[in-house]
Amino acid sequence: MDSVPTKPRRSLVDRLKDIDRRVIFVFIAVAVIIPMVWPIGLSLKASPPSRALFREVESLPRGSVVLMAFDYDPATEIELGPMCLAFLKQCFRKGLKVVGLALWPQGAQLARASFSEAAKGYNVRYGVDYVNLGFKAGGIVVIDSLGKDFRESFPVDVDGRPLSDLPLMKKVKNFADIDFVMALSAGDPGLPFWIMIAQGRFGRKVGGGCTAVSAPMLYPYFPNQLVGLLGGMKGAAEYELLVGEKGPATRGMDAQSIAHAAIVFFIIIGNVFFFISKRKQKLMGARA
Amino acid sequence: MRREIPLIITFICGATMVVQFFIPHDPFDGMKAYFQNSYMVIAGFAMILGICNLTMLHLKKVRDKRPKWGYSIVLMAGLVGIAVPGFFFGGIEEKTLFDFIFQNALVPMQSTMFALLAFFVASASYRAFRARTVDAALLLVAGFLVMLGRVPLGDSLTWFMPEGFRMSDLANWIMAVPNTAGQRAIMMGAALGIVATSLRVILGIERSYLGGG
Amino acid sequence: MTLETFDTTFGLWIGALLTLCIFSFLYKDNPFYRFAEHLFVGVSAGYWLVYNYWNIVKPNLIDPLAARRWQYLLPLALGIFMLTRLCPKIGWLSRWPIAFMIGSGSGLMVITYLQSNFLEQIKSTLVPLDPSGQPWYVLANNLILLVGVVSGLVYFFFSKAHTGVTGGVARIGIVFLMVSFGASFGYTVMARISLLIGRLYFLLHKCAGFI
Amino acid sequence: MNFLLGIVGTCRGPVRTFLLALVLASMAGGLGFATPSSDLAPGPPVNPQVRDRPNDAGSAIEITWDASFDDTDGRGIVSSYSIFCSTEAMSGFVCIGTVGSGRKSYKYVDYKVEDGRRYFYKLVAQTGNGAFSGADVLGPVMSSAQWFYSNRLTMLVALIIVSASVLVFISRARSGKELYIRPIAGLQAVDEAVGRATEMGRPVLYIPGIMDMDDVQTIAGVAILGRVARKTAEYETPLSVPVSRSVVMSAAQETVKEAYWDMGKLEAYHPDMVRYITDDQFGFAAGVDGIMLREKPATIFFLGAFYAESLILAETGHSIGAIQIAGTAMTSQLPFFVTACDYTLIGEELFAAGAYLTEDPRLMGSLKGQDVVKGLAIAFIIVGSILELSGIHWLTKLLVVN
Repeated sequence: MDSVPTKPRRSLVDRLKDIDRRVIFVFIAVAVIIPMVWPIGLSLKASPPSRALFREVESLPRGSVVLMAFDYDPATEIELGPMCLAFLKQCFRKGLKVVGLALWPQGAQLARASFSEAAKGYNVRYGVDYVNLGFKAGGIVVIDSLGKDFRESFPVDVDGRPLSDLPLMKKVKNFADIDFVMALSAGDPGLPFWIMIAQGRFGRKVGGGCTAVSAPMLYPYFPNQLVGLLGGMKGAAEYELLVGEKGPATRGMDAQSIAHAAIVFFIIIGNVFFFISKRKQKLMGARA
Repeated sequence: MRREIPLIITFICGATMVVQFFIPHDPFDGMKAYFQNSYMVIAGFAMILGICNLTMLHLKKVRDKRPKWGYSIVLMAGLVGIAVPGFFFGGIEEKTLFDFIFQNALVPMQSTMFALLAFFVASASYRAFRARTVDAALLLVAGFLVMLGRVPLGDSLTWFMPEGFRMSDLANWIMAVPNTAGQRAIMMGAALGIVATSLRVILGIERSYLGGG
Repeated sequence: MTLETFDTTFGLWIGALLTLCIFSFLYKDNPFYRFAEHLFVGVSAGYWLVYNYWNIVKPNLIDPLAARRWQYLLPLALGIFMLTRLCPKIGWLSRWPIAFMIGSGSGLMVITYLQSNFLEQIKSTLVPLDPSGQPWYVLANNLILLVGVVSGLVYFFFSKAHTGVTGGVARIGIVFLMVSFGASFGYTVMARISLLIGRLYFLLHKCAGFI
Repeated sequence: MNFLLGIVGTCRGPVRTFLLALVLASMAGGLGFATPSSDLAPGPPVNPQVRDRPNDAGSAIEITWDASFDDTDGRGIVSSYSIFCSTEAMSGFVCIGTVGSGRKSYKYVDYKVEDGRRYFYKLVAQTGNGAFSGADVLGPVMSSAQWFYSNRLTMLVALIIVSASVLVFISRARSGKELYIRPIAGLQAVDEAVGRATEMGRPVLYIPGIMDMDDVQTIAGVAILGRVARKTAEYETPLSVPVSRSVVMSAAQETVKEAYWDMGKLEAYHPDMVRYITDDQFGFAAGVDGIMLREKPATIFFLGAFYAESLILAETGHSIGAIQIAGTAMTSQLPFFVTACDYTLIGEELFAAGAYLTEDPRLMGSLKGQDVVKGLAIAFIIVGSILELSGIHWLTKLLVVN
């Protein structure tokens, strides 16, 4: 559907202007695959919200308890999963205890996978250093109930073990025993509720991670209500950098930047060819 | 009568839904939930019609041996293959055959179809982001700036600007001010269109869904 | 190999194959895509049929009826009327449940859209204009926003020709609309690329063990 | 305290040392001397009130109070508040709930009450050591149901204004008054687009969105389908309508059948023109993409509610060289239609389409009514902004609807 009438023999510029879209597809695929297999490690500087989160967690004393909410699903795992891994590794390295729970149904399974992946290489044990309480429906109501007693919403952990059998949960009754809340959230219910209840009502420090799409809506909470925020794959890559564990987000960020650059490049050459062919047409029109 | 009764039903249901918003008193307080529940159930029953339609179409293809009828068998096999275990063998819990098909066939296909958008976004922007007219140029410039502002590259290109005036800040400004304004105007206009159309439907002025204009 | 790891490996292979089949669509229509497409349509239609039964029809109709809550007879009757389409002679009865759905849907829409997409939007345009305690540039931004909203609304006038003053203001409205389309488009690009990275990570890492 | 620390941060040398000492001293004061021993009884809740909860269906009493003097920063010995209830003023009080401390004001709703019965309440503050404050008896209070949401008056007024202007102009238009309507490119192109398909001998593909019939965008989409079907019937062009909801399938079948009957082409109608694909969003996209590639429609309409599948469909449609006319009120998908389709109906234009295509005076009148409401809204925004800028807020306060 182009405004230029098709001529019997088309010039190179015209052909490039209406380039087969499959050429673009190939460029995009290559731009994503190559950096994923051979990471380039494009320079990245941690933004203030990521650095603030990192410093806050670093300043927690050994043995502090961190509550971690897995409020996302497989669709957003590529953005939030890497954040989760980097954060857990930081916790385990620092000797912090982690209590995981999910307000999204599929979050419990993701938590299970993340815990076992992050625990590799650290001397941590389930029940002592970390627990996974599983999923509970109800969103904000569940968060509110944690202010009173964890057992109200989570009488057992993800595998059905009563909390009294878990040494870590013996010293955690309600929000008063939690030193830091980290909410990874892909939407609703998610971070805004944790800020409202855990920070607003119970005065806990809250940090968070979210998808790139929802980051602008959550930035205004930083730094008053949110200690720190990781936004999308970029935030995850920044955190991997801070923690010193280059992982999937660093690769992903390379791929994303290059694919982005490829699209920008295509837009530019698309316009260049467009203007050249327009000028040529004008010239030809003048001759005729 | 075949046309009048549906019109009366539409009017009563529509009017009730509007009125219940203003009255907290029983029985209006539970009306919304009841109506919504009811039409979910209707949609649930209606699914049988859809499945019948789909099945008949593809059975016909197979029966008439129309070109590429083999794929219709694939479709029917998929349908039966997930529905039978879902209804009769273990339901939809975790670790059932139903769940296995869902996790390993449906979810990958859904996410891949969704991921095709990465390619289509690229081809669409190559084609459409051209400064053909003033309007297209506006689209192009806004899109281009926001795209650059979303990656570290954008800020590195504007290193000479003072902090707070770099590409990412510009992108955030575009998103927060002109973008919000445009979106809001569309939302408000569309809301009026929706309200007026709904009123016409409730009052029976718009009745093309019953057949006839 | 235990049954469970077999399940996982087998499942991963199915997922990987179907992923590749769907991606092949980008080249052109081909038997692999056609196979995946038909399987996709069949499996998803079956999935939603089953899902609908267990999550809607059973808890919202069968269970309450079994508990003798008779007000659920109305949705049951309407649901059965819907099915009369299968016999052409009394098929016209199916217009009743359709009318029910359209009526209650429109009634609900009148309220929700008037409130959240109209009144609330007017409010959020006006409230940030309060000059007390705001730096001048925030106020300036909010005034630009106000101009955008008003001119955008003028663009949607149907009964006035876009000439003269109306035309000029509508023109400004179009500028805002175009900028908003471009910006939303550019803003989504990154998220869409993430989806592709997610799929490739699945193929390269989980299935092929490449990275 | 933060303020003092801020000053300390900006000073240097001996002044800094002095200020730091001052801060430390004040901190010590805050911690050591001013904190009362937790064994003492805390101050009672301030300003406790009970009332029937407004705007509800009854069976609810609301208890509100402000923080006790011992429930503030630095003197936070109150750990919780307990609410007691009885049907007699002097005896029979039972604890019905506890609320954690740490806020400025509190609200508790007792849902276990009967309408028309008298209730009394007591409210106490308590410390972590179990010390209680004193409490007065509150009440009697009775719950009841209301017949109108007092906080929704604005909505009622707005609804009346909108309905009145739409209906007035509909009845005016009916009485034969000529109305002008400005041209919309996408709608002027409908005839041409169907004509093109006829010339090329290829089908017209019509997609009324992926939502169900309770969405007004779908209703509008199906209504426009009626007009398009009349044209395809007239030109005897094949029509194909894939849908993703069964109820939409039924309604669309009725609509198309009626259109063909109206044009006297009932023999050309076939129920398979409208076909159900699947309820699944991306399954539907995959199926429709397949239809596009195999049937190669010359013209594609996307009119209704769309989500992320919009660009998948529109890009595939573009790749087969179809003329595409889209229209939706989904603001998030409009950018994709605008970039990938030949014509896009933006938001309200979708709902105006019926009026254009049918030239039904009632629909045209409704459009005029919508314009009047838009004019009022613009006037309201301008007046409201002037008031806001001069620090007068009563007008915006009116807009709060709960």
